[in-house]
Amino acid sequence: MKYFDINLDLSEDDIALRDAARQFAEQEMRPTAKLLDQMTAEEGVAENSPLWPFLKKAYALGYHKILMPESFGGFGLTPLQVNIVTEELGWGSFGLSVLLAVVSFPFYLACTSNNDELIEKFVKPFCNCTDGSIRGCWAGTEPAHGSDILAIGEEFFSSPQMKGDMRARLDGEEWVLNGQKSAWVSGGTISTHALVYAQIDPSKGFAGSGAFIVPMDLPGVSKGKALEKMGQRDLNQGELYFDDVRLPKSYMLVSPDFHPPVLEATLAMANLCMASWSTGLSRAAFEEALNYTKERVQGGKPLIEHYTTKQRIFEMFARVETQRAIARAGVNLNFSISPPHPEYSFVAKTRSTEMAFQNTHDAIQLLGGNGLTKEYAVEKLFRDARTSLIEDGQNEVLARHGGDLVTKTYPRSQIDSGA
Amino acid sequence: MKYFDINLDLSEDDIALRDAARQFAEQEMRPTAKLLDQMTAEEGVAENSPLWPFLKKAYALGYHKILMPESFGGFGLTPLQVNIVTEELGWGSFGLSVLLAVVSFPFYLACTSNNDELIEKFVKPFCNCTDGSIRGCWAGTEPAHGSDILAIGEEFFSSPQMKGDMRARLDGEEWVLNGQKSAWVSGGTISTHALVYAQIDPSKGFAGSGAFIVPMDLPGVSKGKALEKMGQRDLNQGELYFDDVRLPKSYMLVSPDFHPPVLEATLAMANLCMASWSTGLSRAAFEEALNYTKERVQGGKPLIEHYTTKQRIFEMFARVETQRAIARAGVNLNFSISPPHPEYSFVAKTRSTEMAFQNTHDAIQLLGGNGLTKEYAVEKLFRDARTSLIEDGQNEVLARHGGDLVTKTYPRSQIDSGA
Amino acid sequence: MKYFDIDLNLSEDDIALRDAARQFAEQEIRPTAKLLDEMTAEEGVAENSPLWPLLKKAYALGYHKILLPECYGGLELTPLQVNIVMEELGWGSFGLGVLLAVVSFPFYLVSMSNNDELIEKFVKPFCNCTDGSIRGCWAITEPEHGSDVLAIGDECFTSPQMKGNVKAVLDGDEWVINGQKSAWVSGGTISTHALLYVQIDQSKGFAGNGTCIVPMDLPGVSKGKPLEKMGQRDLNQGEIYFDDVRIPKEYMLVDPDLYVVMLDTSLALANLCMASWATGLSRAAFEEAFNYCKERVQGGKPLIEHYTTKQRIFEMFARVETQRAITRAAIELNFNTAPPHPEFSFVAKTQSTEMGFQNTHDAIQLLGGNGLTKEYAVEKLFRDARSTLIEDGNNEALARHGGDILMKTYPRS
Amino acid sequence: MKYFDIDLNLSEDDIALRDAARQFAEQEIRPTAKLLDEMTAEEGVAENSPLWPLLKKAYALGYHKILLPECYGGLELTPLQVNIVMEELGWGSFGLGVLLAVVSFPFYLVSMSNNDELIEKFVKPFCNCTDGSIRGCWAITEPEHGSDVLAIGDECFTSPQMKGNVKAVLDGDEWVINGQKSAWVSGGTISTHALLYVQIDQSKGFAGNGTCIVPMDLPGVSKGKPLEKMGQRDLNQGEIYFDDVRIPKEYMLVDPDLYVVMLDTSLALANLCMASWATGLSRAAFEEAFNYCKERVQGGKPLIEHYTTKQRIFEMFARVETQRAITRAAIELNFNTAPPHPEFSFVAKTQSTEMGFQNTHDAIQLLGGNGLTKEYAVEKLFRDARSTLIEDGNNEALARHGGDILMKTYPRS
Repeated sequence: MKYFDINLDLSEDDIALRDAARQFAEQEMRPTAKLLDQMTAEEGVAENSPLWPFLKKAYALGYHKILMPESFGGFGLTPLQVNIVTEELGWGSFGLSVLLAVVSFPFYLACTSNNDELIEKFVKPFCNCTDGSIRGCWAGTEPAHGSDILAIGEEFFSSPQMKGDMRARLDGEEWVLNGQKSAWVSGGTISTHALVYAQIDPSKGFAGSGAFIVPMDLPGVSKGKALEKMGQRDLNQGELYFDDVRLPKSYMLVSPDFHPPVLEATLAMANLCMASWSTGLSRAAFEEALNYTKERVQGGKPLIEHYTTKQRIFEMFARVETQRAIARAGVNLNFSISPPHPEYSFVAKTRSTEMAFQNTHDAIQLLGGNGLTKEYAVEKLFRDARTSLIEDGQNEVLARHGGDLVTKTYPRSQIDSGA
Repeated sequence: MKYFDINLDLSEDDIALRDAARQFAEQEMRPTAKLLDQMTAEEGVAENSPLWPFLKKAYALGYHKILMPESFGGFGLTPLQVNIVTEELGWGSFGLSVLLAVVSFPFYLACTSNNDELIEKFVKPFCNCTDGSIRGCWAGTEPAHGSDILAIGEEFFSSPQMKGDMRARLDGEEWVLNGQKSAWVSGGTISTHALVYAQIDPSKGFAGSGAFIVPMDLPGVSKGKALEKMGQRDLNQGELYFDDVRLPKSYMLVSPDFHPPVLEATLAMANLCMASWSTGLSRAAFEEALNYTKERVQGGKPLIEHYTTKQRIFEMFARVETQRAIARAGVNLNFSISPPHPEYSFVAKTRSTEMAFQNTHDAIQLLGGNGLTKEYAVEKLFRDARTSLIEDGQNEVLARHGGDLVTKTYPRSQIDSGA
Repeated sequence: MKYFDIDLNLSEDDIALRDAARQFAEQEIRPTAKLLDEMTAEEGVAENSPLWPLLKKAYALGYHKILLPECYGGLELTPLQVNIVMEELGWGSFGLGVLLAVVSFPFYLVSMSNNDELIEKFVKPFCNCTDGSIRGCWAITEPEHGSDVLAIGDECFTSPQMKGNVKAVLDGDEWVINGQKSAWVSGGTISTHALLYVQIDQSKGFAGNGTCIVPMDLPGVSKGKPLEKMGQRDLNQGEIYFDDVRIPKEYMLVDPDLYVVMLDTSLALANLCMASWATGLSRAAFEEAFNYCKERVQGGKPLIEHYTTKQRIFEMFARVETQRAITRAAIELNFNTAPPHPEFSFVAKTQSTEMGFQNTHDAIQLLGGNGLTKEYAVEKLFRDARSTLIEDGNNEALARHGGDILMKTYPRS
Repeated sequence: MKYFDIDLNLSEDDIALRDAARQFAEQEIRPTAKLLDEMTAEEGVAENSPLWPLLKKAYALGYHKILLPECYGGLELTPLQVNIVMEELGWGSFGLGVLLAVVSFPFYLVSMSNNDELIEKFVKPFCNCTDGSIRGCWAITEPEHGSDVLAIGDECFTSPQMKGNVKAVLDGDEWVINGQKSAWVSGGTISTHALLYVQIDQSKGFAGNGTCIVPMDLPGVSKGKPLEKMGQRDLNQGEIYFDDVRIPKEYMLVDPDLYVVMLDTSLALANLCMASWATGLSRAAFEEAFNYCKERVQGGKPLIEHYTTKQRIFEMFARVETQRAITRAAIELNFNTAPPHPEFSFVAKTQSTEMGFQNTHDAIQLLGGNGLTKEYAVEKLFRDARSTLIEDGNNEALARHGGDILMKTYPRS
């Protein structure tokens, strides 16, 4: 369903991009997501899964390279356009949207390496890929640590007591990787390349980590099973194992010296995508509720004509608009400055996911029993939204980290922003 | 307004006590509380304040000794009766209810001393007092510490770094007290006797404290001004200062060895009073809203006949009933066993005060603009309820302390209870 | 996991009943519920489903007849005991808790009829059943009406414009029944008997309804497919169709004159069961979170040692205790009065289910990503709890109906 | 306290306006508001009240004519600038922020009338006023109707049963006005001119209303006492009575034909001011909590170093940013379109006031007992914020009205 954009200055390009994304979301994402949701996790990545034709179409249209710079073959969207397009994708499916973003993560970080060899070898082929055959994953999370590895502001982050599940050591001209990533690696079991974080200098705890690009066909790499979970079942996730995997020295994209700031910048970027996808998901729930209450008759008149319903429908609408406003404000800021101000991304992510969850909750309540059945879309939206409160940094962890930043920087000086 | 009691087994005594308390609350507490609310704090304790005749009536009826054991001249109520009566008082005024409880605190603790001299000297005269001339106060809080002094479960509680604002040292056969209590001492500036907590052994932090009964006419005692605050303005509070105040050795009611458990028991008892008063306050808000919505016409019919109003009125009713259920369950447990299980008191206090606050919030919303004016009761109820979320242990602090207890004791064995 | 009961006066019988129910819940209900949750709805009622052995064990122990009077072979527990046992069953599985109650609904209503013939024919065999072969269902919800059928206080309830989806017409000594019940009939597709709500006199709207018992093997009865849904997947639900189904006149247990009061009574009773199960479900979520936080290490120490965690664990504990307190208070009232005061049942149901849902929500948050996987119990608890906010009268509808009662009766004498 | 603006494109003008408004808010508005808060309502408008010097300074700086067009002497800020300045004023005091807006309401409406004579007579003198001596008020609310008068989407709004409390009848070239406005008229008892809403054609209910400007020195006008209330005590409010008050025909600025669209427009405009002030109020609460937590030591270290505090501080910060984002988005829309899309203004107002209230609530909780005393600012902020949930359309009524618009227009093209 279309929506009225509160921004009166949208360009024709903006509108064209939005409409194309909406069409893709409606015609390709939604049907695929529904099928995947009802399969087992293994079936969802089997040879005959609808995931593969979907990815092919997505890559052909370039939706895998939204975040990539134009100079290397990426889309080159404005910050506003990133928000607009990702919202539409999130409307189609939150899980598939995440997948279309994480496939680019190793390549996105490789761009920043300024290493021509890596760009030629990895980045350009990815940007030129039109069949979905090159797929990255984001191998951050570890089984023993949960959100610990994102807890940049906390003392223990740089404590030598924090032993990573994944280690890297330099052996001559090669890095040797050993260890394991948890079942929460998005895109993990179907990836051809991984962005792997590994501990290099354990005396610095997680602050002694670095990031690597790892082709998944190297000897010693193996993958676990696809994870079974409640929501975002269309997003492949699963464990990765590394047993004496050897990489050229140049495959280290981020050294320990830069790890905390780059991790923070990555999180700031990813959180804004979460905020935009959540806006889309939330709007989907709103639309389902609006349409249902217009048709469903109760007490002799359509539900929507009851005062309580009007009030509730408005609350849902209000959340969608508020989500979009804060997501855009965050995107416009943090996609324009470097380094970003992460606390604004956390504002957008935590607000938007909470409101989206509330909207799916309300949508079920308005649909009543029907909202609980597999015949209507809202129960999937609810499960997907529940997941987003934990995804990409649990909201409480982000709030604590954000509080730490606010404590240290508030009020930031305007001049910092580079305006 | 009367209410239907969900308990079908109330005795005639229970009912008589309830009806008497309701009459007192309606005819004496409410009018006095309204007057005091609109005076300055100083005026409220001046010679011609309506507080004094009110206290005289309350003492004559025995409402100052609800918590006192029958053997020393107290009321000897059953746990259920304590709940019933305190709820009615809370309905009359939360602030005055607190006052009628704290006046007994030094004497309540003196009962447990098993020291006949103290009982003859302090307890019996208090129980026999019918004119309000003997008034205790609860001198726990300190300016530099806030809820720290209640944080029994936290490590810092027994850390030598915690320096009390109030110290006691033994000098021969006398205790010498020096220091200050904060402006939050309930009944402080009008008290004749104080229950004072003072640090004796600083090497144990607050765990090295003890409790004393202090006649306020001793040399070296002085009082601050009555505190100006937003809610519960009818509850006198203010600072106390102690400058080389000397007490007989026997006036120490609780030694450091027993301080943490006795403090916890006191808190467990006081929290259950809070839960019961909150039930009454919440019911008062519910009644105001119910009566208003029955009379106020909107859109051509009484507010109550709108579906949204019915729904909201029911939510308010539901909270009152739930508050009473959990408050009673807590009272029935912890007024029957010794030592009490404090976490159940914290359950009752935190739930009940949160729901009461929500009810006053909803009451204002239902009354609309009128709810904000001094002509209707709800704005005072709202201010009073807001206070209760912090009073007698901030709810977050109680939750953390309760979580600590749950962590260590859950599930408690049934045999512990003495059943 | 055991819990400390705040009631110091539990009898030995109470404790024995609780411990037995807990054991059954832990050893039988939980494993079965987990299996059923992961099957399709069809598989869950197929011949080789683990549902059947579970029902056999439950019936053998008498858990199908908790609500029935002792004189006809029922358990006839005290109100407190009903609460205690139901809470344990809900701890095991909310969905199976519901199923074990609805199987008795037609027989429960017959037991109140004072008709010896019907009691011999229906109630006693059900009470004596030890193999799960006699199963009732609660056939009230209709495809076009949702919570309308429960909206006793609303104007529409008595409006002649309200056309029921199932109608009964008297033809001599028999009622002839036609129409359809919605997919939300609990126990519907596996039932042998239905407690069926039908419209008799449309001029009174839904106030012109009646309630009858219908053996499901009568000609003209057919059943839909089991419903696929998000939560309580272990609770069979599905449509029932009636095509010129004929029942003897005396099978109409409640006529329009008594219909409204009986509906309120049923709702008051069922809501108290909901509140009890929700307490158990909520306690299960609390226990999962509690145990996880004791084991899981974060930032170098167990989660439970972080202050925020303690605070959250306490909030969850507080909700369980509050749910139990209000549920027991209401059950002591409404299982001892006739007719009951429905608003108190609505208080218990709405408060308890909201708090139960919040506890499952918090449990997931405390478990983090693990809370979302199928390896841990909490994601099922969350889906189950979400259903309770709508089940047996959605909470907003109950609140409106409750508000209507308050407008008319508060304060009751 | 300054804040970082998430908008990277602020112009130098924007920044200069903001800094000037902040300075005025800090040095003039806050101290005056604190004094007024502690006086009785009567004292607050007595001759020696600090209100009068404040108004004089505010008028001298032009803060009374923010909304007025430049061609008549107004400030005519850009939509973004209106938001920026209003937020700073709301930071200073919500109540005085409201007062400085309502004083312009009658003149604002006249400025849209294209009637040169009225503009000369009313608008220009107001814009040129530098001593606070010309003051409008917004006389819409009625004693018997509450939010009925705003309930445009409800059936009752157009029902002939709705009898206005103030009526106007045409008598030759004059309107004759009789009746009473409620105690909620902002600026009422100190006004020199009223923007008055009157019922002209009762057969259309409130849709038969009109809006006129009434000089308050006309025969037959009288005023009630200033209202005593919990919050926003620095905002004068009170009843106005009309007894055969006669105004020239052309003083009726809006007739029934245009009434509904103008009412929606006014509401859309006023709601955006509310949202902006609420952002400022919310930021004030955040700052108070932030500064307190940096200084207050608990358990041996500053509060702010506890994880729970950081989390809470972040939540408060997040609300302020979110309030500002949605408010600006809506103001950019509705100050640039005619007629406006009211539902977007309602979004901004309801979300912003709810979050503002929550922030003051959290601020008290973080300050603990101190948050309840008159020595700290937060208890006033809390009382002020509570009023905003009802002010200018209570939030539930706005939501219902908004839902009605959505039902009819979503998605707008």
